[in-house]
Order: sequence, then C-alpha cells, then structure tokens
Amino acid sequence: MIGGFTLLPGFDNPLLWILGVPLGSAGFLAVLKDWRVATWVNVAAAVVTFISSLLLIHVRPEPTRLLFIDDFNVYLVVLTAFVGLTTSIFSAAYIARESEAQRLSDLHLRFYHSMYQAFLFTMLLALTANNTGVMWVSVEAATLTTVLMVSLYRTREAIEAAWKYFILCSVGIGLALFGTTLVYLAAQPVMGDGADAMAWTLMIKQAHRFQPDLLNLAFVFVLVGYGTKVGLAPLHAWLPDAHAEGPTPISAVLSGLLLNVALYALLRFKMVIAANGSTLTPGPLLVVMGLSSLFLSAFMLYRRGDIKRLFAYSSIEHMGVITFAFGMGGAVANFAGLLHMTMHSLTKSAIFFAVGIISQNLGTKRIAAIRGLTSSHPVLGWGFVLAVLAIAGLPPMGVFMSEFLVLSSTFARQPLLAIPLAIGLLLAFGALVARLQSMAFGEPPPHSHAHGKAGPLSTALALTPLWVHMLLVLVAGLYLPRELVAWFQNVARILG
Amino acid sequence: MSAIVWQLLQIILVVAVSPLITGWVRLVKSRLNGRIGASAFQPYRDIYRLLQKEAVVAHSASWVFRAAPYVTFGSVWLAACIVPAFTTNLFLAQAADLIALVALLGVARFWTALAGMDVGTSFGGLGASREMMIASLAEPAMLMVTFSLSLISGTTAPAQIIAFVLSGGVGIEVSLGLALAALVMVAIAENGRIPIDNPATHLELTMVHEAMVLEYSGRHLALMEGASMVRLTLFMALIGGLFAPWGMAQPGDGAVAVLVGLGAFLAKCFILATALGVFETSIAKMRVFRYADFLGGALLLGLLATIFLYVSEAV
Amino acid sequence: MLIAAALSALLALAVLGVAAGAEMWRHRLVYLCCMIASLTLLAGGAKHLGQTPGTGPAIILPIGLPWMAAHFRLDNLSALFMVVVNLATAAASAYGIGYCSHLPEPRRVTPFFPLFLFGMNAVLIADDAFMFLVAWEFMSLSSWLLVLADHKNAENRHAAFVYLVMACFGTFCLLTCFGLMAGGEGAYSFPAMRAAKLDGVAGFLVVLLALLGAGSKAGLVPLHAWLPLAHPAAPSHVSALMSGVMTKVALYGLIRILFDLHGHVPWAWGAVMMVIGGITAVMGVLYAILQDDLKKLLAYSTVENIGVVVIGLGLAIAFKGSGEKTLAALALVAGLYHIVNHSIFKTLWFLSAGAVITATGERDLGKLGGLAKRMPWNGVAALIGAIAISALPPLNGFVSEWLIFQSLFKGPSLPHWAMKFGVPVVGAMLALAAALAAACFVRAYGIAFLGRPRSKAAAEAHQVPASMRWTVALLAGLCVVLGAIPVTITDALSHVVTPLTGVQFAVSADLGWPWLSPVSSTRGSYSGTVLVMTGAGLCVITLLLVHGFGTTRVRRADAWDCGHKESIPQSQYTGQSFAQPLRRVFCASIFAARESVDMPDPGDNRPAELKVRVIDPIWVGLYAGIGRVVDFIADLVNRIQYLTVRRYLLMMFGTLVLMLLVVAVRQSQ
Amino acid sequence: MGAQTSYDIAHLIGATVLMAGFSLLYQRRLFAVLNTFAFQALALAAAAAWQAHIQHAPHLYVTAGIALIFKAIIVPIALHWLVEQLGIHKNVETAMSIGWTMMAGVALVTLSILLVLPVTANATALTRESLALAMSVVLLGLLMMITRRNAVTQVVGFMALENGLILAAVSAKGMPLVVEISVAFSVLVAMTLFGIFFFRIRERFDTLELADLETHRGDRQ
Repeated sequence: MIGGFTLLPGFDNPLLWILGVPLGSAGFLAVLKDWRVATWVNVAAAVVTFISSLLLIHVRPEPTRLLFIDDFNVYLVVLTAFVGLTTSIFSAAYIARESEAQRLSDLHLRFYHSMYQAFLFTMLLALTANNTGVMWVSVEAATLTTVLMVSLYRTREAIEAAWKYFILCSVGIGLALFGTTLVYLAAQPVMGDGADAMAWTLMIKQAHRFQPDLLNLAFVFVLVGYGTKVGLAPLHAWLPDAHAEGPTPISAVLSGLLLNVALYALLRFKMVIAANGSTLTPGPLLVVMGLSSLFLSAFMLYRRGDIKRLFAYSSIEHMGVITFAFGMGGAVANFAGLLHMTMHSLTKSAIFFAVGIISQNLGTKRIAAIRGLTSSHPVLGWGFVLAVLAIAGLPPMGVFMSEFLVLSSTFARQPLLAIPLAIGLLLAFGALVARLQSMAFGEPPPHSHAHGKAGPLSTALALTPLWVHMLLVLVAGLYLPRELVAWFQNVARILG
Repeated sequence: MSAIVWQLLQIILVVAVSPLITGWVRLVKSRLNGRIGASAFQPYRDIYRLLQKEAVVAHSASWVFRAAPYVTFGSVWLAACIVPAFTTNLFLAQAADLIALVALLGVARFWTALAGMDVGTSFGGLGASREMMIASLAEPAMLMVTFSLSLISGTTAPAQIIAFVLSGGVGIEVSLGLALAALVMVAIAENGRIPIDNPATHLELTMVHEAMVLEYSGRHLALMEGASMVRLTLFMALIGGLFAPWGMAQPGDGAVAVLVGLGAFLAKCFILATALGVFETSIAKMRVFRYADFLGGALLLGLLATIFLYVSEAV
Repeated sequence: MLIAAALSALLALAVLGVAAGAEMWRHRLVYLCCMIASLTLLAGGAKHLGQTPGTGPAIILPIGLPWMAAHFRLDNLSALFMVVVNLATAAASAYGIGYCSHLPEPRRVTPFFPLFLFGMNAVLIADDAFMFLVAWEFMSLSSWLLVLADHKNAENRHAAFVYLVMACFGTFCLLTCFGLMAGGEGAYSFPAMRAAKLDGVAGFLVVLLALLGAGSKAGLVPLHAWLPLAHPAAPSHVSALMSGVMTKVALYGLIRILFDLHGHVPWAWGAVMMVIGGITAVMGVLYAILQDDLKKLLAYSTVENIGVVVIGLGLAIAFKGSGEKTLAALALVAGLYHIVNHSIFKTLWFLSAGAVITATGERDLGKLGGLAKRMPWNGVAALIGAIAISALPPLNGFVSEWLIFQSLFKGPSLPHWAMKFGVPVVGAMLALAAALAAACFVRAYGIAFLGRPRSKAAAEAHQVPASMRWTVALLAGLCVVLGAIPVTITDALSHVVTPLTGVQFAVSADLGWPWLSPVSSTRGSYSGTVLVMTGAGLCVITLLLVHGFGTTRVRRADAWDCGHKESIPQSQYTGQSFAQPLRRVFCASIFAARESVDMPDPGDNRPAELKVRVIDPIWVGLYAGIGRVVDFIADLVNRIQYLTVRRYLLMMFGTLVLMLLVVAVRQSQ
Repeated sequence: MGAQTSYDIAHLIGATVLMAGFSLLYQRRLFAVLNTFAFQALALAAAAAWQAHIQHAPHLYVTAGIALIFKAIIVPIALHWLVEQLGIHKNVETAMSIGWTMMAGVALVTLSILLVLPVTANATALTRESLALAMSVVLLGLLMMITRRNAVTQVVGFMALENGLILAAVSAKGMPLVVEISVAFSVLVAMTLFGIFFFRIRERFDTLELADLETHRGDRQ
C-alpha cells in the first residue's frame, strides 16, 4: 500500500549518519565521565554530522516512509548541522571557562553535552521527517531537551524561565497536535487510512482534493501551536527568558536553529494549504502575526537592560519579518523569507557567541555595565559591532538583501502594508544602534579584564566561530551560490 | 570702438564728479540749517589733504586692514562704471548686469566690514555687525527691484532696461512706482544716509559705516571716503538712468547725443542731490532696531512690485 | 577599467589601514595611496565628462541579487559627480597625510577613510537599485564609523546615533521608491526602471520618497537635524567630505531619480521643491549665524547651500514639466554649477577649520582671533573661500548664484499662477539667504582670523604642516579659476544636462567665450573674465594714483578706538554680540530667541551676565516629539514583559479564539 | 448492532468527557478537581476502547489502557500525594468567578460546534461529532489553565487539554500508532518533568503559588 517505501534508510544513505551520529553520541556522552573529553567528543560528533550533511547537497536520497530530503529541508539540514558544529566549538571554549568559574558540576556538564546532541538529533529529525506525526514528536522532544538545558544553572531565574518555557510550549505543542490531527482528518478520506495520509511527499500531490474547511481550521491550530515555538507575538513570552537564563551556547542554537525548525513545520503545512487552492488564504493571518511581533519586539528593545534578552527580542523581531514575508507570498517575498531565515540564524548565533564571551569577560549581562568594547577587547568588540550591524540590516551583510527584497516587493504590491513594516524595522534599528553604541564605544569600564581569566587559546577558540559566521554572512550578502538560489526559487514557487 | 571710448570717459567721470555731488549735498544741508557751509568743492581738498598725511595702522591690524580700502574703492568704482550714466553704449554693459552690480557693492561692504573687525576694537565689530544686518535686508530688496524691472523689460542688463524704457515700451505702471520707492529706500540704506545712518556723526552708538572706518587715516581714509562718494553717484546714476532715462545716448548716436547725455546726467545728479539734502534735513535718524522695519518695507515693496505686474496683466 | 582598479585599490587600502597599527608613516602611506586613487578616479571621470552624451562604459559583476548581477555604468552625470567627489577626496586625502598624526586615535580613522571614498564612488557608478542602495548604505556606515572616531565623547555618540538612524530612514525611503519603480516582480536594473511606466499615484509616491530619502541625506529642512551634529563630530578632513561631497552624492541620487529614472515629473513638484529649497536656504543660514562652534557653523551653511541647489533643481523640474526644455537645461546647469562650487569651497573651509583646530585646539569662535597673522596661508585661503561662499564676484560662488537668479527670473514666464506668484517669493528667499551668508562668513572669518586673539591658545597658534597648507591653497586657487572662466565650466556641464533634458544647449550661445548670456545677449549677461580683468585694473590704477598723489608712509600705533585705551581682547565683538542684530531681526520669531540681562545689585561685585536663549523649533517639535512618543509606547509595551504565566496563556488563548472566530466568519461568507 | 447505535454510544461517551471537562471548571475544592479529572480520564479510556471496537483497530485498546492506567489512576494519585506532601491548601483559587467561567465554557463549546459542523460535510458523522466534542474539551482545558491560579489545577487543566487531543486522535479513523506513542510519551515526560519541577520549586520557593513563582519575571530593571 505504501508506494515502494522502505521504513529506514540504508547505510549508504547520509540521512542515517546525520540522524544516527547525534543520537548515538547523545547516549555515549550521557555515560562519559570526564567533561574535558566530552567537549571534544561533542565537537567530533558535530563534525561528522556536518560532513555527512554536506553529502546531501549532491546526493539526494529517495524519500522513505519516515524520512525525506527535498529542496526545502536540504539547506536547513546543512545549516543546522553547521551551526551545531560551530556552536559545539564555541561551547567547548565556553564550558572550559564556566567550569573555571565553578558554575557547573561535572554531572551537570555530562548532562549538558548529552542533551546538546539529543537536541541536535531532534531538530534534524524534525527537519527530515516525512510524517507529520514524527515531526510533531521531534519538535516536542526538542522542547523537552531545551527546557532541561535552560534550567541548567538552577538559579531562581533559570527555574522560572524553564517553567514558563515548558508550560507555554507544551500547550502550544498540544494545539499543534490537534492541528496535525485535523490535517490527517482532511487527508484521510482522500489518501485512505494510515501513514500515507501523514506523509508530506504524498500529501502535496493529493492536497487539491482535501477538505478545504478542515484545512482552514487545522491551520489556525498549527499556526498558534508552532507559532508559539517560533515566538510570534503574542505567543512569544517564553522566548526572551529562555534565551536569557540558559547557557549561552544554548541561546545560540535556540535562536539560530530551533526557531527555524518550528517555522519550517509551519511552512510545510502552508505548502499543503497552498497546494489545495480552495482554502481561505493564510496570508493575512501570517502578516498580522508578523507585524505584531515586529512592533512588540521593536518597542521592547528600547527597555531591555539584559544583553541576552535584548537579542532574544531581536530574534522575535526577525521571525516577525520572515513570517510577514511568507505571509505576503509571491516569488520575491518568499525568496526573501528563506534567505532571511538563513542569514538570521547565522548572524544571531554569531551574536550570541560574542555575547557569551562578553558576559564571561566582564562578568555581567547588564547592558549598562558594558562599555567601550572596541577599546578593551578590539577583536571581540569589532566582531560584535559587525554582527549587530548585520542583524540591524546594514549592507553589505546578507540580512540587508532580504530586507531589501521584502520591503521593496511589498511596497510595490501593498504600500499600506510596507509602511508599518518599514516603521517597525526603523524602530528596531534605532534601539539596536543605541544599545550597540553604548556597549561597543565610549570609555571602557576600569579593569574590564578582571573576569577574563581564560587563556588566549580558549579565547581564540571562542572567537573563531563568530568570525567564521560573519565571514559567511558578508559573502552571502554579495554572492549566493547558484544551487542555493535554485532551491530557494523552487521552494518559493511551491510556497505560493 | 566707441563703446570703449565712452567707457573710459565714464570711468573718469564717475570719480571726477562724485566729490562735487557729495559737497553739494553738504552745502544744501548746511544752508538749510542756516549755516553758510563749506563750498561744494571742499571734498576735493579734503581728499587731497588726507592723501598727504601718513597712514596710521594699529599694531593688531593684519594685511586685510591695509588691502581693504583699495579693494573697496576698486569694486565700487567698477560698479559705477557699469551703470550707464550718459550713454548705454558702454563696453562693460555686457560684462555685468544689475545682479552683478548688487554683488559688486556687496564686495565693497564685505571688505569694509572685515576691515572694521580687523583692528579688534569694539566699535569696529559694532559697525560691521550692524552693516551686515542692514545689508542682509537691503540686498534682497535691491534684487527684488531688479526682478520687477527684468519682468517689465525682459532683461537684467541696465543698458537694455534703459533702452527698453526709452523705446516707450512701458507706460506708467504701479509696479514701476513701487520699484522706484524700494530702490530709493535701498539707496538711502546703502549710502548710510539719514534716517538709517548719519555720515556726519561720530556719536558712537548711532554710527554704522563710520564705526567701521573709525581706525582709518591718511590715504586709506581718503579711499574709504572716496568709495562712499562714488557709491552715492552710482545710485543717482542708477535711479536717474532707470526711472528717468531721458537724454541718455544710445548705441550708434554721435558725440552730440553723448554731450546731451552728459548734461542730462549732471542735471539729474544736481536735482537728486538737492532732494537728498532737503530730505535729510527734514527727518530724524531712526533707532538701530527700526532699520529692519524700514528695509523690510523696502523688500516688501520690491516683492509687491513684481506681483503687481500680474495684477495689471490680469485686468 | 582604470576606475575599477582604483576602486578595488581603495578596498585594499582599508585592509592596509587596519594593519597600519601604531606607526604613523603607515597611516601617511595609506592617505597617500588614497590621494593617488582619488586622482585616478578624477582623471577617469574627467576623461569621460568631455565625451558626447550617451550610455557610457558598463561593467557587470556576478554579485548582488542572484537573478540579476550587479550592474555598473559611468555616464555623463556620474562622470561629473565623480569629478566633483574625487576632487574633494584627493584634497582631503592629501590633507590627511599631514593631519592624521594630530588625531587622537588615527587607528579609528585610517581604515574607514578609504571605505568611505569607495562607498561614495560606488553610488555614482551603480546601475541597479540594489547596488545603488548597498553602496549608499555602505557610505553611511563608513561615515558613521568615522563620526565615532572620537567615541569617548558622549556628544559624538549621540550625533552618530541620530546620523545612522536618519540614514536608515533615508535608505528605507529610497528602497521603497525603487521598489515602486521596479514593480512587484523586482526589475531592479535602472534601464528597466527607465522603461517602466508609472501611473499617477505611483509617480507621486516615487517623487515624494525620493525627496524624503535623498533629502534626508542631503540635509533638506526639516530632515537636516543629523547634519550639524554629525559633520562636526568627525575629524575635519572627513567632515569636509561629508559636508562638501556626501551631500552632493545625495543630490546625485535625487537628480538620477527625478530627471533620469522617473523622467517626467509634473511641474508642481518643481514648485514644491523650490519652496522647500528656499526654506532650507534661509533656515540653514540663520542657524549658521547663531553658531559659535566653527564646524557647526560650516555644517549649517552646507544646509543653506543645499537649499540653493534644490531651488535650481526644482526650477529645472518646473520648466521641464511645462515643456520649456532650454530653460530647464539652464536651471539644471545652474544647480550643477553650484554643486561643483560648494563642494570646493566647503571642503576648503572645513580643511581650514581643521587647520585652526590643529593650531589652537579650539573650535569655539569665542576663543579664536587674529589667526590671519599667525597662519597666513590659511588666512588667505579661508578669506578667498569666504568670499566665494558669500556669492561675491569675481569668484565661483557668484557665478552659480547669478545663473540661478537668471533662470529664476524666467520662472514667471510659465503659464501657472503658482509659479508667477511663487517664484518672486522664492527669489526673495534666495536673495535673503545670499545676503545672510555674507553676514555669516564676515562673522566667521572676522572673528576667527581677524582682530586680537581671544585666548592663549589662539595667541600661540602656529603654522600647520605643509600638506595641510598646500591643499587649502590649491582649493582657493580653484575657487578663483572657476569664477574667472565660467563659460568653460558651463560648456562642460551642458554635456551632462543634454541627456537629462533632451536639448542641446550652451549657456554662452550667442556671445561666445567668455560671455555668459543664458538666454540671449539682450537678456542680461555676465563675464567673470572681463570683470576680473577690469576690476584688477581699476584696483591697480587706484593704487598708483594714491601713491602718486600722496605719501606711502605708514606708522604703526595702538588702535585709536575713539580714545578708549584698553588692552583686554575680551572687549572685542564676539560671535554672539556680532550675531545680536541679526538675531533680534530674524530669529526672534523663528527660534524664539530671547535675551535676559542679569544685572548685579549695587555693591555686589560679581560680573553682569547677558543670557541668550534660542530654541530650535524643528528639533524640539519634530525629533524630540517622536522620541517622546516612542518612549511612551515603549513603557506601555514593556509591561508585557512582567506578566504571570497564566496571563501569557490568556494571551495565547485569546489569539486562538480570535483566529477561530475569524475563520468562522470568513467561512460563513 | 447497527452503525447508528455505535455512533450514538460514541457520542454519548464523548459527551461524557465534555461534561467532565465542564465539571472540572465547576469544582471549588482541589481533591474534587483531581477526582473529576480521574473520571474524565476514565471516560476517555472508554471512548478509546469503544473506538477500537467499532473501528476494529486493536491498537486503540493500547491507548485506552494508557489513558486508564496513567491518567485515571497514577496521575490523580500522584497529585494527591503532592498536595499532601507540599501542604497546599485545599481549595481552588480562581482568577475568574465560577459562574463566568462556566459561561465562557459554554461559549467555547458553541464556537467549536459552529466551526466543525459545516466543515466535515462529507466526512463520516462519527468523526464530525467527536471532533466537535474534542475541540470543546481542548478549549475547556485551556480555559481551566487560564482561570486557575494554583499550579496543581493548572497541571490538571493541561491534562484535560491533552484528553481532548487524544479524543480527537482516537476518533480520527485509522490514524497511525505514531500518535498514541507520542501522546503516551508526552504524558510520561510531562509527569516526570512536573515531578522534577515541583521538587525544585519546593526546594526554592516552598510554595506552589504561581504568583510567588513569578516574582522575578525576567529582566527587572
């Protein structure tokens, strides 16, 4: 009954490695005692995952019953593996410094590394799953793992953040499950019982025969459900605290990857709806959510005193912009949305790398206490400046290209929608620049190296990922590889 | 060829007659004040005497202070050569128009003001700042007059305007009257006559032009005095030429016409100078900060002059 | 090719600048190379400027938007601006060779300086919207970093912040403007935009957005607020470029859009621009007169000059929109001429200001004085600059204003009543601005360079390094040349305006060299050349006569000053006291300028005080207002950060129910 | 027995779950809430079992079992234990008066019926009915979470929400096993996590009042 599907990929299939390595290493790290070794095992596993993900660029494995790769998720898989790798490198340096500061017990560290790989696994599974149910499970699992890591420091704030995160996301994910069920119900009369009615690859082909009204209903639940994980206002509440209180590498992957994964899930459902044709258009809902997120975060940025919360809100802002872009639809806007997803995750994780080092060196997360970075730590400082300028959407960095496309194409079609978008972006820009200047310039605070006990090696190690990301973003701002463009354009077409 | 000859004649003429005109104004005023007064030729003697005296220059003065008199006199002189006095057939008629004329007077003022500030005394600065304030209103007013004239006659070149007026292309127009009034007010301000300024005073708080040239002596002073005399002549030529161009010789006219023109010019100067003397004796000087109202009035008159054109066109 | 090479060289120089480190000679080397690169670009531009109008050489690089590579093209307009820009940048670079060692932190300037030059040049040759905006923002970004060069000063940081936000605002306006011309499918190349037909509303919006976008960069009132903050904050050779050249690049953008890409702007927009320009000119110069900070004064004077140029451009649009092509060309030539001039004398003045700061360490007029004696070179150069910027003959400033007036006087010939009545008013504004500019620079020069030194620093001022003297001398020379041979310049400019107005046109049509006779010989003409020669002749004659008839004896003595014997330099007029009459006359209403005297009681021996209070209506009304609104909303929104989980769930629930209702309603339809 | 009867019974059970949801809103005492929840879980188990019977889908019996054992027995007992352990006072703090809550509940039920009935015109009546019921239960659970201040009651609300999800899942004909697994999985993890949480919270806050829990609320200036 399942058209030539096998359940699991064979050994020659990179997918097996991409998913197997993190899962296996998660188990291995759970039992590994010495955290110093663990950090490097962590890195090694990430390296293997990344390399095998690179194979996907040329080898496009056949879809199986559970897993598949197409133009849409291939680049997200590679991106996830890459950021996972760089973050693991950063985390090696970060953890070394943390344990010097005696903030984490060995048990916690073991737990941390195991969870890190588990988290990567769940995200990669969510991206490659060919089954709405499996995808849902893995997103849920991703939530659980991150909840545990957010509460790692056991501080009052951390517990509270984790609690907030857990409650809100569980409810959200519950609603997402309801949406998933509804989609199944819509599909089941057409595709018959069983897993076929949940397989993306098959649903897309038959979507035009689905129950449109059910799909409408389903999309609302999916939007609220996965939208919570994307962090769209007003469902965003968990995001800033979860980013702020967990270890910085986790903040980096949360912002850089998890949000993308949730958004990916949302877009998959949108594809089905777009393929159906006779539903109500989901565009307006997305646009409204996008704008609300943009404005809420733009104003929030002006009042943040905690550097990690600041950039958490900027993540909300960018998710808003991306959602807006997909809501507008059309070749140009969708392309921009996809590009923005990529650029944002690279840039934002880079920013969190910088933030991690900064808060370790200065021993504070208060923006007010951070001054004159370019004077006290030139390499870090300028890297930070570059990253923040990139996220603020200044050329020649990549974010500018996507914002250019969104804004100009929207204005040509719906001027009245482009104006609030521009205003929101301008507001956020102002807030970011103000904070950036106060942190990066001016008279550095006295003995700002007091906490920077770490050796030059670990500092260099911590800085490399930051600069690598910035280099990529810089290049991407001016030149995009042809394959990537082809994928984007293809997906943009499907997204309608 | 003749253009160059007449041009040279005018170059000499303006310098030659201006002391006489100033002298005449003073004579009229003193007579009206019931004094006998010095002869109308007194200014010539004054200037000669000043030329003989050594020039005293303050320690704090820079080269600007010494260059200023020559530049000032030179630019006013140049301006005076542009305004057709007795014939429109002048070589320089094409080199500059009324706009350039205004600007040339501006150059003279600019240098005088700088010279006033160069010595570093409070009076110099006082004079300079007041002079610039006055100018900042007088110049626009003058340009508005130019504007309205150019709208009437279709040109900004004085020679062409005069030709146009003489050709009878223009009747009595409201805007012409307004323009004339504005021009007269500007002329009073530019020459520092009562009620704006009193050329005879040395009472510190009321003086403007005098305050700037306070530190000058000897030949420098002579040049400064000369410059203001030439400026007075210039404005008389301008008013007389633009608004009462009768007798003015045209290109192609012979020497006779030019002689007539010369006579007409001197006559106009005589009348205007007398009128000026009478006017100055009959009114009192203004407070400094009422200049703005006076000159603002001139500016508005100029503006009205242009706008009235369309009104008269429209009806 | 040469140009491409020079540009890439500039990028390389930036890297070199980073590597320059502490050794000063490396910094000097970078500036030297910058100068060479600028000269190369200058040559490249000049070479193309002479050529016949048409589509110039183009390069296409495989970067930028993926489905549409990056297009670059050098046509006449770009060539002209390339000359303008690189003339100034060459001077500034040369100046930098000597100046960089006097900067507090040269390492924060040298790397970004070449980037800034690169950005400006890239804007000029960009031939598609994306590259244009990338270069545009790049220019803003690099100059922002340069403004932050002296970042320890909080004022500078504030200036930089305002600057970057305004720059972003401008970019968004241009971005949407281009988006409108490109259409929903994103045809972002300039040729495609030229071809595109805009309907009424779109056409309207394009012009509006172009004005907002380019205007905010150029400093049109009321979008000028960043300019007097940012320009003085940067190191002087950078301020010179920002004020003298970057604003011109902004105007280039305006011309490119309004005359080339959009093509057929209705005449009414011209009228609007003229009014904006007039207001900008007058407001700008009034601001300038009130300033005590030399560099702020110069920045505001830039605002004024931009206003003058915009009057010219607006006039050109009005003429073009009503079919008067020749007059449009004339007005455009006038505007471009003023652009060229201003870029020269404003650069000159900022560089002189830099020299003053280097020599005395002071920017405040109240602490300067008597520098003309101690710094003769800069004294002379600055004087020439002052005469030029005050639009006095025979220098270049006057020529362009004369041309603008000439075309302005033609305005009423248009059939629209708005023009008939509006043009005289704008003319009055322009005249007022010109006269006030003269007052402003008499004040600036007289107080800074003449009189007695008002502070110890001024009294001990010393000569500045040679490279800083030569550059200003050179620029001063240019002011004279451009004033003396106007016709040569206008002929070059007419090549530029031909493709923009679609008419072959020469300002010296019927009298030929050296007579400027815009419309016809009987229409009023001007010849800087003849005037210079005659004027010089008369001055010499005067000199000879005086020395012939009289003595040449000179005696040095103390100042007479009506017999007051005093030696305290504070008794001189200061900037504020000089401005007082103008302040009372013009600023009482606009700036609510008020004076209050604090007179001590008899027996009380503290000094009496005269306080002057001036309120900037635009800052207080517009910018501070926006700030207040944002703060207010931010406070409201910020409460959401501090709710309980239950309330967050409530928000979630509300969203869900709301969406379900929406679906229910939409389904029922 | 005929299809009609099987529908009716299915709906009857579904309706029971819904009623249980309502009475959850109605309860004023903590233990009563727990008992009512246990009853709802029981009803859910019955529904699952019945669906397994009429769909001839044996795997649904597993779901029924999970529902019965975990939700109807273990969870309530565990919560009882917790309440005793942590000495939470026994009556429910409401954020919104019971009466209003009930009215809101009714409104939600109306809304969900309004939404579902036009939808599945050609879907089986069975699915349609239980979908309406399930959605109502979900919304009621959410409503309970937002109208109750106490942590335990919030947990119960969350569970009720999940009951609704399962009800929807089981009544979706032939929905693969994956769903049940995920549900069981999530319930399990939820329980353990809640356990850990209460443990920590007890450690740090010695209370279960959310108001105390959120004293910090992130980024106080």
